[in-house]
Amino acid sequence: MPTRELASRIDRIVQLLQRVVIFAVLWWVIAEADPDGWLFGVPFVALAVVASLGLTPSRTWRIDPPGALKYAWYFVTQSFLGGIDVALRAIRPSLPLDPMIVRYRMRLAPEHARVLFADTVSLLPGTLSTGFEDDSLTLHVLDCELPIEQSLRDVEERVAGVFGLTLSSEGGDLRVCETLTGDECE
Amino acid sequence: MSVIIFGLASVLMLSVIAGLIRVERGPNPADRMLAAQLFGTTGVAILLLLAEAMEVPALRDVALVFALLAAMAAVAFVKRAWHPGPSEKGGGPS
Amino acid sequence: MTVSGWTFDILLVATLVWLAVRALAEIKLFKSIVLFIAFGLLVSLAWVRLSAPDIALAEAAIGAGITGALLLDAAGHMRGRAEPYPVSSDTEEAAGGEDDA
Amino acid sequence: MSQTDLYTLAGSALFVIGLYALITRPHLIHKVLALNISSAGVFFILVGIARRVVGPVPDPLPHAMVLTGIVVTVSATAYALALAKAIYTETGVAALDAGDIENEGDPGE
Amino acid sequence: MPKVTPTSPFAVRVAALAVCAAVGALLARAVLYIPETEQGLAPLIDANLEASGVTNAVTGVLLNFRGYDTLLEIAVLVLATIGVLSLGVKQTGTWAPLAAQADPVLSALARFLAPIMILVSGYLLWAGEHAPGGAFQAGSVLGAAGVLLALSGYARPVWVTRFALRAVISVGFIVFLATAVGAMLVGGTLLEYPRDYAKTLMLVVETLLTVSIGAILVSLFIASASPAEELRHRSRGEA
Amino acid sequence: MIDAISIALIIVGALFFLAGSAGVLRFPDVYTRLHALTKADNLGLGFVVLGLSLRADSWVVVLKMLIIWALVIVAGATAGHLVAEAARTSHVVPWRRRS
Repeated sequence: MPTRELASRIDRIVQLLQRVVIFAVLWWVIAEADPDGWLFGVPFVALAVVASLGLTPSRTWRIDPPGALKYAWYFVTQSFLGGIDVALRAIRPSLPLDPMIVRYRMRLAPEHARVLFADTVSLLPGTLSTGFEDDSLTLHVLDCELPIEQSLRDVEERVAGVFGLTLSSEGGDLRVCETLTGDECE
Repeated sequence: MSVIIFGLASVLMLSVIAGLIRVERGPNPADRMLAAQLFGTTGVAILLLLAEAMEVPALRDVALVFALLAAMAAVAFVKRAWHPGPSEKGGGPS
Repeated sequence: MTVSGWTFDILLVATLVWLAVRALAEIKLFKSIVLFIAFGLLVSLAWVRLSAPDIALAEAAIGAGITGALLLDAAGHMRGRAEPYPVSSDTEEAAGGEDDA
Repeated sequence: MSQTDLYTLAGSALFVIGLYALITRPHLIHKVLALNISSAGVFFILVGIARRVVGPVPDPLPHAMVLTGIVVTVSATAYALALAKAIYTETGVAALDAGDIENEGDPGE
Repeated sequence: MPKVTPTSPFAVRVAALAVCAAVGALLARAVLYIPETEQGLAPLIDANLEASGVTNAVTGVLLNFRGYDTLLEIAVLVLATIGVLSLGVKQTGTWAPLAAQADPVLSALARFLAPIMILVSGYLLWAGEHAPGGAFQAGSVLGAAGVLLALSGYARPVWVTRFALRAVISVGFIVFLATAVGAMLVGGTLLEYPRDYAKTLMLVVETLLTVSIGAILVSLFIASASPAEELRHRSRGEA
Repeated sequence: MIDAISIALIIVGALFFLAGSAGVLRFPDVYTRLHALTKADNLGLGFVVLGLSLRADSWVVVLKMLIIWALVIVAGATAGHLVAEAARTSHVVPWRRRS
């Protein structure tokens, strides 16, 4: 199948160029736009690209720009709310906390999306990811009064949007765990 | 202006000192470790403020290095110093 | 030197000396290592205040990145010698915050 | 009393604190920490001296020496810790004064 | 849990306290009374900086004016590495299987940060010529990247053979020594670089030093850190 | 004017840092403390960066500070996840209001 081979080759070149651009911009910013820096910049950008390709060799996923922008806006506003929420809880004399451990069945399948999901969730109001178990993410929730399930579903949709993924119809539900390891969840 | 920024850097220093109380109290190794994580983030903020107040742009590079290594201690802690409990697969009792 | 600069310096130096004393006086191995890691981070800030950004950079990379990892690894290797790790829910320390809620 | 004096005095204090702990604390890791803190104290004094120069720029020579010192300290620390761990693996004890350690906690606990 | 004896016997502590107090008092007095009129070496270094090939005085001192300090320092580093390697915490392949078990979040962090650390290390190397930065700082960041990878289970990529590792560890020292001796042979004294080539030579030496220091710091960590597998075995054996 | 806004933003940032430390001190267990640490401190740093950006000389410096902030966010989220996971797998019991 020569066309497929060609497509994958083009894909690889596009991937390479993307990373070159990313790291070159990064160098440009870190070196504060000093044009003299490129003598070192070029080889080190190349090294960084090689390292990046070596560590994350074949990228089977791509980023969907509109989805990524949507995610970014959502992330900024929600992490802002998350910070305010936890700061207020921390300074209120009554210390309004009612934590619990929950387990959320993820509708996202690919690992990279799950990692982004877990990292994002930790910065949103009232949730902290504490580990994967099969298809579920175990979370610590600061206050069980918060609408956790809905916001988790929202985050998951935003994360899926970043990579242009479709969510599985299975999952997306939350169970409260009585025990620590989440063995017996309701 | 730099007077105010120095003052704010001192406030952040106080927040670091408050975090040290958590290191002292523990009670759990993880509690102490998370306070150490706090110093990384606060340290970045202090360095950025000092870069402005002392007019030394190179301090932003120090802040950059701090930020890059902020998770290092936590990773080393989880991977090397903390041993999984009895229930975890493959982990012997520690 | 401005007053607020002095405030910062005095806070920093006092914390440094206190951390050094505590890190060395502490019996619990892990705790003294965490105190030392905090000490290393603050030493880096002290270099900044001594207008030695060169040294601050090296200290930041080495103190935060490598010495800390080496020490934590050593602590993991010798664990239990100085501080028992809470491994089960009935360990008194593991319950967390029973006293300081 | 200047800002520099503050740091050189703190450096002297750190050196002495480290020295005292080096002598009195039996645990090898404490000794390594003590050495590190002492050397931080020495570095403070060196850089403090650099700032006593009246000119507009601090003397770069002590800075370069301290930089060298920091890197040497980390390699010494790594070596010392490797030795300490080897000692611990061989003997089950990680302290110089074995008499004090007999009573210490059981690692299996 | 039996009590740990915290310190040495009482008599030792008293004696140590006395000695340390005396040392401390002397030291404090000494640092407070260093005369301020001293000129220091700053003007001298300033005047000759142009000849060193760089504009950051600290880098100039490290690699040119007092190059032998740095040369001996890198020698100390190489020796320490040899020491740690020869202490022989087993250098088996136990690091490799870790990759499979590594937490996806942790491995994502390492894959994300390590290339950026390499880039920043290059930046610091470049910046060292005119601003704070230089081979040591760059090498430390590079080493930290390696330590992070090691912690995340990427300790030994297949292409790093032991020979290659040793070559990288020693290349900085060897080339530095070669330029130092070469400078002596060309004329002048040890480490006195010919003025016209100073900049190029320092660039080469610094780059190699960075790579060497990075490799040394990583091997110090990997060699002295016991693989997790071994820890697990140990804890099983103890129980 | 810009100076005033910038200082105000930095003050807000410092308040978040203080609130984060208050949380780390007052919250009852390691999980809740991790919440305080990851969320409040990252937001605090965001405000500090925002405040300093208003005073920055060039756009590149602003971008550089934003990159530093992004790195801290990634580090904070990952460290929070890892420490919480370590605590949970070691059976550190979460604090509950009831029971």
